Amino acid sequence: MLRRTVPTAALLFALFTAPVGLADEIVIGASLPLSGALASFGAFQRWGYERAVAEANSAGGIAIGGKRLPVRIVIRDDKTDANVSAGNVETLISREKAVALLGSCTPALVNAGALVAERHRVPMVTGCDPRRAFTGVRQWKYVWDLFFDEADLAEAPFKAITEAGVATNKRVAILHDNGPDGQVVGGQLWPELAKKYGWEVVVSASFPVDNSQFTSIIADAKSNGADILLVDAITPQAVSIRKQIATAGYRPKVLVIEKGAEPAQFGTALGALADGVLVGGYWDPSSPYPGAKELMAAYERETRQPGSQHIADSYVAAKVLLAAIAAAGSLGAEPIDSAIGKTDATLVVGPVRFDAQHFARLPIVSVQWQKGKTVVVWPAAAAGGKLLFPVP
Amino acid sequence: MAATFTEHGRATTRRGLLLTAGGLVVALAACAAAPLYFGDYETQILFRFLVGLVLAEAWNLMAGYTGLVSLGTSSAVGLGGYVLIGLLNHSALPLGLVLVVAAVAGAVLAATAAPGLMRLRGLYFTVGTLALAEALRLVMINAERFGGASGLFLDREPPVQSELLWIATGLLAATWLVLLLADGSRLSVLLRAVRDDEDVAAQLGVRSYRVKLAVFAAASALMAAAGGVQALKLGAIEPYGMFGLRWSIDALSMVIIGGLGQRAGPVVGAAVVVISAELLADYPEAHLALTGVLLIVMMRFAPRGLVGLGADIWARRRLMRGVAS
Amino acid sequence: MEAIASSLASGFLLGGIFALTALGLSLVLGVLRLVNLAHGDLLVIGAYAGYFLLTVTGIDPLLGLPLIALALALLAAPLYHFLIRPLMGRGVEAPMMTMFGVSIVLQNLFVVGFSANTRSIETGYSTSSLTVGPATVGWIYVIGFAISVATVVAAHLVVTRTSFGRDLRACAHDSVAAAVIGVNVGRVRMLTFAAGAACTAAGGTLMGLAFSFTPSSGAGFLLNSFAVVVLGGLGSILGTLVAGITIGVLQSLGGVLLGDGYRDLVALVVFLAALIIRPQGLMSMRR
Amino acid sequence: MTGGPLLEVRGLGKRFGGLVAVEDLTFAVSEGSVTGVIGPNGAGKSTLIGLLGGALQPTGGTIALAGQDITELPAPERARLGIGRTYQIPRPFLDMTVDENLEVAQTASRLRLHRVAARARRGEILEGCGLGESRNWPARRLPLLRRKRLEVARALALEPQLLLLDEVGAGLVDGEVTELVDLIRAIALRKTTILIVEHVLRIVRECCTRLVVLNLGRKLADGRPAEILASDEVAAVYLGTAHRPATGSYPAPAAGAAPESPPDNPPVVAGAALACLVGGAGDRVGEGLPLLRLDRVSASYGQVPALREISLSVAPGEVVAVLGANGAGKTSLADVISGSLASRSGIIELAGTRITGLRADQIAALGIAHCMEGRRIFADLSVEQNLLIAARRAAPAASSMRLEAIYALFPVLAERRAAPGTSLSGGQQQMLAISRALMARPRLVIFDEISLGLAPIVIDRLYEALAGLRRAGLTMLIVEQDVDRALEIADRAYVLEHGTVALEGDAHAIRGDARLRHLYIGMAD
Repeated sequence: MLRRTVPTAALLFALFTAPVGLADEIVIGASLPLSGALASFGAFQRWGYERAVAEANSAGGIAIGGKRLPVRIVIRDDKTDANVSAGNVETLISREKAVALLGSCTPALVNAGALVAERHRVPMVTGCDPRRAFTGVRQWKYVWDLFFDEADLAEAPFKAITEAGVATNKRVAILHDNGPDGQVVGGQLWPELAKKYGWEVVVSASFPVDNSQFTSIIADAKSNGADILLVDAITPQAVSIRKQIATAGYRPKVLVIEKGAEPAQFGTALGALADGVLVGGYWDPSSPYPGAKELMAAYERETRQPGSQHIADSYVAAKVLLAAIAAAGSLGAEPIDSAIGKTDATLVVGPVRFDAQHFARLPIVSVQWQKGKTVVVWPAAAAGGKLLFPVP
Repeated sequence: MAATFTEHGRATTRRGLLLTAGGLVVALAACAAAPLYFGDYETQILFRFLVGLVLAEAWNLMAGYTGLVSLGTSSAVGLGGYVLIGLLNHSALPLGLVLVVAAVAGAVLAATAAPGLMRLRGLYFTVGTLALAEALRLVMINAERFGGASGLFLDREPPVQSELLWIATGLLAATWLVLLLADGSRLSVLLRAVRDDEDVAAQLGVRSYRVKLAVFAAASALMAAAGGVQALKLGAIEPYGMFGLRWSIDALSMVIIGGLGQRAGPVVGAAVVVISAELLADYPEAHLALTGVLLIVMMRFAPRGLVGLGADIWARRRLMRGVAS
Repeated sequence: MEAIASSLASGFLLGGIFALTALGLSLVLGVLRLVNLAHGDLLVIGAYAGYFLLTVTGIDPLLGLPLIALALALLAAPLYHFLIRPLMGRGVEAPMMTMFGVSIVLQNLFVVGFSANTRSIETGYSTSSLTVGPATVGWIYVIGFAISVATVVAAHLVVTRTSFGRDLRACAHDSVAAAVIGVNVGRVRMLTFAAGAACTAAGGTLMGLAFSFTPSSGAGFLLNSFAVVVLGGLGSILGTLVAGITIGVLQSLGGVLLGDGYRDLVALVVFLAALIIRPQGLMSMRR
Repeated sequence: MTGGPLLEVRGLGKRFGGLVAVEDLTFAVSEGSVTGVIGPNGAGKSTLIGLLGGALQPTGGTIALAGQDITELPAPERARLGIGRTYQIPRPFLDMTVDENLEVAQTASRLRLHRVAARARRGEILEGCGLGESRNWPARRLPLLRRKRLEVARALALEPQLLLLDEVGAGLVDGEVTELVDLIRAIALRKTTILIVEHVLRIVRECCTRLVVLNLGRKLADGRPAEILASDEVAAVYLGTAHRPATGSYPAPAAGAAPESPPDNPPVVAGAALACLVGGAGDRVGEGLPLLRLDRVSASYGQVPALREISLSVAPGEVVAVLGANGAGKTSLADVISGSLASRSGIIELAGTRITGLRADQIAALGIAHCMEGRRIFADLSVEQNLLIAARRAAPAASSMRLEAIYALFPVLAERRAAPGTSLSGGQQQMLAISRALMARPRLVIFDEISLGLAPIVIDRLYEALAGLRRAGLTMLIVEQDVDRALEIADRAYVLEHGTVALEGDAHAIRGDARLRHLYIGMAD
């Protein structure tokens, strides 16, 4: 038995140990949710990462030790499972010999992979992990994150509504999922902000991320006469919630749906029902930063699908990483890591600079769905239209 | 390993049993020594294989030996993971003891659920375990005390790769010890009697509830310990991953692909599942579909699993040779 | 008060829709002894079918419901013939794992074919509300409830009153004896599987109208359907209806009392309790 | 020989829903005795075994073993106290060897034997039960008779104080019964108290020191076997009067004893009334051409051959009996003809049309009806639905005509037409199974073991019906354990042995053939 097993096992191992990154290319790796609940995010990120790499390669690659090397990105699917995400990052490091990594999406998946990268001392740049969810894990040494700060996101609708000077009864209902960021925004920040802005919280409820029915909370909010409804949920739930608000005959004057209302599919799925919904965003093709319009245009041209802000942070994360490798001029982890830390550039999402906690904060704008399109309505400086009030 | 067992999973002779035990010790030693001759990558794959194998062996202990087909592996895995991280963060207990506590927690979970679940037979039991696992996941998602949907982080650095591998090897050793007991001791006839016909067994004085409970508890303990080892490696856990249906499906598909009730089934199945998942992950566009197709084809053409298929081919070849000579 | 009434009414009506979504699973479980782990994905197919029927041809999904059901039945028949039939009589695990494989393949096909985007079927009635007394419920719930109850009752009548139903019950109880007295067991099983898929697809369209869906929504649908089937008693049709409504109401009660986060949990706990107290299901005495 | 009471049953009752299976039953079994429990089908005998063994929980009354109240004890605990039971239909652990089957009982039992001693003891028991050679066989390979012995051996491995034997004699031929009687006596000699539930009166008469008669769940009589069996009252409810004591298996009914309440008073149904149930009127045309012909047909279950090159024919209107000991291949033959078991080689023809390889339902559609062993009534269908389902492709008028004929043949089915099929008693279920086969208006009916496990009076009733069908011209293939019953009605007979035809010929000739008896007795291992 053993006589047969050992050679077979050896052969199997040899099979998938074969090609390792020789020094004639730069290998970077990424584990992304290409299937499962978050597959739509993964698709955007993949495009962003690959575009940045393609740009680097078409520019002739990156010079390392005086020799220009092409960049190869290896992407593995984590099936929206943190265990797989961690396993993928391990493989990328140990088998592909990836010199640096790009992150997955949502705190659970990003953090699982990031912890592996940190342990193996391989630099990683990621987006898609809000400030508190990222910095709360540990003091990072090799992992860098560029995304929004929950505090900014939470306050944006308050500011937008206040500055627009619209009249509401200042009664607010809060519905949020209990994911890490939902918990922070809906569970902590919104109640605090409501107090600060003098609004009265009449309903505050949380639900599991993959919950599908919200009739009780919505009925509660309706019967409490809340004019303002603040929701934090991912897209499938956001769509369900919007429909259930309508079927309950509830008509809040202000409707904010963070996270879920952002991608174009929200509008596609809901049609006219999306109109009036406010959502915070860290990027919009109309942002006054270099290449914003072109990036979105390129996405829509190549995929024939509506885009999302996730193409921007992933594109920028890859850009930052590639620039750092170039700046380091080396494939060593330490030089790349310190070069990432020195990043100071204005890219397609705005100025990117990492703080001591390895976080680069992206500014937030408030956008509103109007006639099937998103329009920036706050801050005034960036606004492309007026706040639609009340929600039709 | 398979050679010394009859098809019914029982060592035929004491000598056979000793040989088997010897073979298993050699295999364990080989695993423990792996970091010496394998690189990081192979060691990682071996670790995944070991954790998967422990789950598969434990699942096989339930389904193959006592007929308890469970879709609730994830409940024990998740519990073990949470207990391990919680204890490491909030107590000064040494790691070894923490793993034991995690295993005990798994057994306690089984013992708590048993009065209800064990009343169910066949399909009902399967569906009941699935419901239990989902209920536990939902509780953990909502339980802010245990980190809610965000989960828990390990405060300290996890052990290095080679240490993790040794821990997993130790766990596999414990698993095989349990299985040797189930195979070789007088207990084994009781197990098989309960699997064959529970009512008749009861009429012969077999306290089938206790027998099933013992198996359920032992399997859950092993699964919980495996969950603990997995959590130790991750350093960060959250309910969707730790209590995910994937664990249940993995354990089940490993055993089915390898061969249900076949002694070598879990080993072969775990190897095939872990290696194919790893190979296919390089083709993110196709790997899921391929996994599905592989499963369908396996079910269709190798109903007794790969081990059964191999045995059939082997038997046919011997027959052919016999005819020829 | 108003909130509670609305919530319970919605739960009641939704429960009726749950019964339809679970009907196919129940039939297939009862007659083929098959745990259809791809059931949730068949529901998602139904939702996609409704979505594309509306967006591509403009046909209202409710009017197109018979068409969707028929299409799914035609899709399911070869699925049974090539994948399940060869495995009949080999225990529950092999067909169960096969359907799990089918589930994986289907999810992958959804992502490749339709992208991972969240979808929802958008019609006027899917978002308008109806107020009766203190309760406000969505029109779609009312319509869905009516369709579901009608379908479930029709299925019940077919099974109890027609000769096909007789054949079906005979096959479910003893397929060998049924074959010997002249029942074409293979045909009955295929028709049952196809009819189950048809009901499932119709249920899926209703879910798509009432909620949103993605390629991976199947798992959640499956668990919900399981709860209904087990509570109602494996293979019992009217039991499915009673169990669906029970679960719908209990979920709403859970939502009202503990918050919507505990909705599914309440249902699962009740389902576990029911499973343990009455493993045969609520309605097992008579069909 | 007998001591104080080992088992005391007081006021024992068991209801299943509304159905009373056992009611207010009181009796005692003294230590070392062999007590027989007899009674017609549905009297509650098997329920009593279940209640004593702990498989069923009583709804009233108490059970005490050696003075200890065991009413609430679950089955395993009772087994450990020394109550061993067998199952009417053997339930060995199929995937284990015979030896291991016994090991289960030993391992769980209260006596902790050393490995070596335990092994020796198992050998002893197996030898005593005539299973010495098959010790290391997988139980799956055992034919029915040996499985029955394994039931007894396994219960003995518990070293029971009280042994409950449930219909161990059912389906055995004479020689086998003799061996069984010897075995029971040998066990009794070892001071094991025995309770036997039995239909085969020879066993009861030759083994028991005491008899308890049950009827409709109640105790009807209790006393010494000779007295009980001579009692008119017992004879009336139990034995009926119609059947002759042909083999000595049944005692002569007391002269002039008329049944007080005959279960189903058999009306005489004219052959003409049954004509609508008999298909294949045209089959007579080609005289000389067989309706059914098997040419060197072989079949197997997995690797185990069941039939080897069997050739057989049945002419239109003929009644053919298929006889043979247990495990000779009778049921396999029936299954192969109806298509529920695939043949491996050979040709099967129905009226010249080849039906080999057709599906069971296709064969049924061609006119072969198969009344399967074990009745196989559909639990979810009512009596009438059970009947109608078999009348396939028949016009409504035709089906209702057939229903009427069936109801005339078995009036009790008409009374219970709306009841669920499995709520009937065993005898009524068998009537339903026979009727269901007829509803298809078949050209040929295969009756497989319709007398198994039924009271003699019910068997009489069934065979009367068969005689009526014979007069109406129905072609029948009767697979039967009970040689006399079958030969009484058959024109010709085949006797199977080890899956081949050992003997064939005219029923009369077969009956007188010395080889028949030899075959049977020779078969008994």
